[in-house]
Amino acid sequence: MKFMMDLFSAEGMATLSFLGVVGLTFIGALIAVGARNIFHNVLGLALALFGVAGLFVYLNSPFVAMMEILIYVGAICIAICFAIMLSEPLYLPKPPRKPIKLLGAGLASGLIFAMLGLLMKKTTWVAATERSTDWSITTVGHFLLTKYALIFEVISLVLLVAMLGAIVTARDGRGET
Amino acid sequence: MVEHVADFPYLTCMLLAPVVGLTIILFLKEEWHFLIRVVSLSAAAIALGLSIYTFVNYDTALGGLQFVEKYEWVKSFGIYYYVGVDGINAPLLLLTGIVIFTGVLTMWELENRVKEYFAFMLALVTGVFGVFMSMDMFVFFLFYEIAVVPMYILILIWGSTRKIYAAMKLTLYLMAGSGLIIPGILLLYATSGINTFDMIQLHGVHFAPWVQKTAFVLLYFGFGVLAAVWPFHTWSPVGHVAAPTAVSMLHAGVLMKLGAYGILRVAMFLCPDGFQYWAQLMALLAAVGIVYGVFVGLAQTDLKYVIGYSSVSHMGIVGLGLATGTVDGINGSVFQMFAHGVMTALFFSAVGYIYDRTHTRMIYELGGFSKIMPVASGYFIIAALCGAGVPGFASFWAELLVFISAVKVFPVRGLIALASIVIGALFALRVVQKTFYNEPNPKFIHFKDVSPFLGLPRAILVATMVLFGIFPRLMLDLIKSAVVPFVNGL
Amino acid sequence: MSAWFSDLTLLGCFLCMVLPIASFGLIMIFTRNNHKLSLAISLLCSTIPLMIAWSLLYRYWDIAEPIVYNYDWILSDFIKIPFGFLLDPTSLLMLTIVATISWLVQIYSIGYMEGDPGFGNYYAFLSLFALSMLGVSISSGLLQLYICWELVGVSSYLLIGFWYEKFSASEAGKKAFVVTRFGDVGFFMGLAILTIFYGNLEIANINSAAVAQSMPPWLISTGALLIFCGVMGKSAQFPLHVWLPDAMEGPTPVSALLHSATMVAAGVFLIARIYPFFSASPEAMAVALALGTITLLLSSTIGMVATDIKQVWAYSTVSQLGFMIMGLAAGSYFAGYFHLTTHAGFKALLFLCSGVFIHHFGTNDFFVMAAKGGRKLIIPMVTITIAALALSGIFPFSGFFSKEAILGALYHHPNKIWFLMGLFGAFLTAYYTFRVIFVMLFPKNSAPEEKHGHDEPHEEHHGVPWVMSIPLLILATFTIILGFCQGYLERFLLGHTLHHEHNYLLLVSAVIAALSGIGLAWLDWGSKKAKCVGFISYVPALENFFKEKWYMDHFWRWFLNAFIYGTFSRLFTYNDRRVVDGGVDTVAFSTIGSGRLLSFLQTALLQLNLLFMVVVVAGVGLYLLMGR
Amino acid sequence: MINNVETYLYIALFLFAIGLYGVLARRSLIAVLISVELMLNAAMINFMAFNRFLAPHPAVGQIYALFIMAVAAAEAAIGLSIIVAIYRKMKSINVEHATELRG
Repeated sequence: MKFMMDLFSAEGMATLSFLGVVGLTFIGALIAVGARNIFHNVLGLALALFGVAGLFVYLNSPFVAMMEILIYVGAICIAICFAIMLSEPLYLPKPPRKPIKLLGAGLASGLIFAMLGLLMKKTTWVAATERSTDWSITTVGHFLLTKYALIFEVISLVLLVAMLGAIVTARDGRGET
Repeated sequence: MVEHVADFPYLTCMLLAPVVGLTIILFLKEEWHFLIRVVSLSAAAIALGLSIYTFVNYDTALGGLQFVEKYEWVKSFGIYYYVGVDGINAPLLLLTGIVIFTGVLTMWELENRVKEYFAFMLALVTGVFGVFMSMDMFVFFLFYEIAVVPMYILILIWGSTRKIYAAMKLTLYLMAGSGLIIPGILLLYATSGINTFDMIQLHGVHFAPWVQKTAFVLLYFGFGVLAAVWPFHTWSPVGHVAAPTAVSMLHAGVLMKLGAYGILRVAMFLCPDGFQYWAQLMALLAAVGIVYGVFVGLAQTDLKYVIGYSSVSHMGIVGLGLATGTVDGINGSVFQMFAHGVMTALFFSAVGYIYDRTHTRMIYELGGFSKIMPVASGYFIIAALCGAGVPGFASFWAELLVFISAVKVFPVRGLIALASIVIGALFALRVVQKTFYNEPNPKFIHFKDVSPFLGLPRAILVATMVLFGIFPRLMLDLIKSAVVPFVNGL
Repeated sequence: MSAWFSDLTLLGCFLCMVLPIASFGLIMIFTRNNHKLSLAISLLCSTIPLMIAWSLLYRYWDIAEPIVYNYDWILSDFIKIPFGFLLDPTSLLMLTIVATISWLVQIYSIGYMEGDPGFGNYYAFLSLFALSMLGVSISSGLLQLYICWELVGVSSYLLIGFWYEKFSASEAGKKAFVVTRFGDVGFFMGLAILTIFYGNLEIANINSAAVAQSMPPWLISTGALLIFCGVMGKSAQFPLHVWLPDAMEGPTPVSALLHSATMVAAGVFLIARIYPFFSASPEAMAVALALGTITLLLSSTIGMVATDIKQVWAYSTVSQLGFMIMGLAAGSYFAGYFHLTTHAGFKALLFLCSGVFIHHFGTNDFFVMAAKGGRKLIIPMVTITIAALALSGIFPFSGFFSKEAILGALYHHPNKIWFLMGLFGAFLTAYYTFRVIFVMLFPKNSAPEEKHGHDEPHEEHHGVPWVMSIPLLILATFTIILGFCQGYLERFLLGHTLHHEHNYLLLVSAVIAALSGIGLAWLDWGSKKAKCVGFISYVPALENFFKEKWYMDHFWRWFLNAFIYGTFSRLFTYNDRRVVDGGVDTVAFSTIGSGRLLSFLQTALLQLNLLFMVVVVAGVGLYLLMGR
Repeated sequence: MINNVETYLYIALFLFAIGLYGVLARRSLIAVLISVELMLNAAMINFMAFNRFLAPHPAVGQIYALFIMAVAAAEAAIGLSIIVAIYRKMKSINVEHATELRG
């Protein structure tokens, strides 16, 4: 009962909405993996990503959360949609699922889950003794241009190369068809 | 060892000449054949000029290493860019210069992928120059690998007769050789305790006997693969046959010397005790190689195979000279490296001309070529006479020195190897007779003789052979100035 | 360097070496196709050495001490090869012989080789030969001599195979080179052993060491025997004589110069050169004597049945070389060397005369020549007869004196069998020589109508050109007068005149042997009633044996095929292909094969592979975590 | 619960496991790519969680997350173009049909 009461306190609301966000993530993830229609998968992914963005808000990083929505939902999911449109038509009959494969996959991911969970449980998480409390986006930006400038540059380089690579790969064989 | 620092970076220039040529060629258009040839010829000419300069200006009275340049490269591992010339590598640098220059001239008529061809040739020769001049074991090995790789591509693209098999075989053999060399080098590096790859400094370290024995045998077989030591020789005739003319010239003329030079410069220089331990084996393998090469060559029908096996035999002479560990023997060996390089280059150059015209190298299909192209076949006959060990050519002196010292140190093996030079004569003259004498094959009667310009590379090679054949001291005094302290250090 | 030019003797020796090689180089590189210019260069470069040789001979006629010049050619560690000249009577005489005959042959060849497309090459090769042979004569050290000796082999190879389109010519050149090389390897081994155990290979030094007995006897014997191998090769001694008859495939002037007068005499000269050393080894002397005798008899018997005129002279050369070796080995340096000198004259003459006939009639068969009227060529016919008389050892020609000297030496040998053999050899020599002469002089079945039948082109052939006949006359003069110079030569070569006891038994037996040979030849071939079959054909088996050249060619061919090609070469090639290469290929292919064997794991089902990976990682991780 | 690092880690772990299942089980290459994105997000959550609760300076993890995002975008671009290329070549984007490398 105590629990029910707490739900309606400010803290409780926070917890409740946190649970909602987590639920959104899990449901989205399950749809992204489980649905047979590829388009539903993308929508599920978008849902899960929204959830993850919410989690980031809880982790004191609204900027990253926004980026998450912007990049993942806004860019990657759309790109996947285009890829779906450029590849196999959706109306084709899908081959039946193979239960043994699903079972194997489930077993493997379960094992990994167990292992990592165990690892997590056995680890004692120790916070750094001196922690800065400066979460601001200003600091992130400052760091990106000073201490982590190299990373920043590398990101841009990686993106450039990826873009070129994507163009080259996808362009291949255009002339023939 | 005394060092004399260069006042001008001659050796670096020699090393960079092909690199610069190569870079320029990369920026030229594929169709500009003539320009590409001219650029590579000038790169080769600069390298040749510098090698002649160092050869002539080396002061035998001073001795030691001259024209030295030494810069730190990787300090934590003790790797230096350390180049210098002494009496052992001066002739070999000269040889490389001559062979690359004549090689470019020989391939003047190439029409197929000219740009890539000359680029790879220059890359190859960079590696060779680097190996011959560097006094740092690591850099030595680095250049050694640089020399091996372009070979694969050159044979694969411009080759003939089972070229894929040959290129693969050659590369695998040489890689296997490298696989033995690396542990040898690292063993010496690790046990020296002075954290340096500088061979001159390492020479001062007295390695434990087991280290010397192990390292020597690793290095001997590793380099021996490239020097075509019996029984690791089978890649070489196959490779020679498959390779295009100038590559065969470089390959047999220079690349095989890398192996022998490695044995001398790294293995024997750093592991004198190991050498004493394995000398008997070295002499045995060398003697077997000498005899074996001529006998197998006797049964061949492809001109290039014949030359390939004669190379096996002649490299056996180099090995035998090294195995004696005497001043005379090593003098002879180094001289033989030079002489054999020039001689095989001449051989392949002459065969290449004929093959380019007739598209066959089968002895029984040729015949009477002295009538059809007297000059071109004259060059081959001269090479064959060199191969048979006729006086008046540089190879004669080398063989004389090696055989006399071999008979002294290893009487039985020396005498057997010596006896095989009869077969060597039979073998060379048999080819000459079947290919160049008798009635000409009517199929080939309309071919033109070699023009003076295309004959130029062969003329240079012949002139080199004769010059050092008549005045051996030009070369021998130089070699001796390095070999005497070398043997004292053994 | 100034010493080279201030000392005329040295300059002369130097020019003897430089001019011919310069001529060789110039002709080969520049003037090969210009016949006139090539000829001029070559003649210039052989005339000057000729003059030098004669003037040196004149200047040093009373030489007491040998003159030695030495310069360093190679200075390795314990191998030191000097380049130098040694002038003493032995070398001066040889120098003169070589220079003279090679000059005469060059003159003669102007006529003989006229119009040959390889005229320039021919003179270049002759120059190369002159260089190497002059080098052999005046070398100061054995290694230098060996080098020139090898060059002699090369030029001989090039000249024998001069008409390389002919299979037999190229084959003969190869055979000559390889067979002499076979001997030379022995020579080289001898030099190697001497270098190792003695060191200094200067000729004067070795000779004095042997005389002073400062060299161990085993070393002398080994060295001398191995050096004798080289002599066997070059001077065509049994069993390495097989190359010489084949070498007649070369142009006839070449046969005259190389394969009779000078090059083949190089072996004999070598023994004479190191005679004090050589004679210090009784074993070597015995072997040389035996082989010389075998060679003499073998080649004489073969000469009796040959029908090719050059073959007859070739075998006669072999037999005379055997004779010289016998003379030297019997202990008389002078006899052997004197015979070399006279033989050079009359044998060159024989060949050059035969060359005229061959040139004129276009055949080598002297029966055919006789039938076509060979005796009508007066000068060659007269000179060939003079030479034949000399070869048979008839007074007053030079051969008489030198044979006499050798027989005298053999006579003084304790074992008289050698003397008898020598006499028998002299008899055979006279027989086969005059077989040729009588057949040519008294043709039996000349058929003029046949002659007109198919030899029309030869009829309009010029007579004997003067460039060809002058050398014949000069050589004939030598042949006649040289015998009377014996005393001078003795004083020149030995420093004193030998005491001649007039041994009438010796004289008479020698003359009888020669005359009976000629007489038998007359009965068989010369007289009107002669049946024109050799007496030997009464024993068909023996005749066949001789005709097949004692089966020596067969033996060597069998040896080459069965051992060199058949056994070693085939075995090694098989080994290379199958065992060495096959082994490597097996390794390579088994690597590929094992890869193929395991490739079933490569299912290309990515997810399955990933599944395994994940399971294994997870399993290992779990195991590790559980353990803690 | 909200302010506990382990909560976030478990969430991330679950997301990761789901993603892995998808990679292993799905046949469509696009679906596999989607699953990979899930796994990447799981990793990102981890970084953010460590950043929030443990790391000495809270900017580092955010930068990491941004970096992962960029890499993911690059990966998606390349992956999708490869998928399109594969589809052109094989007329299918089924993983099980891509067996050209079978031994």
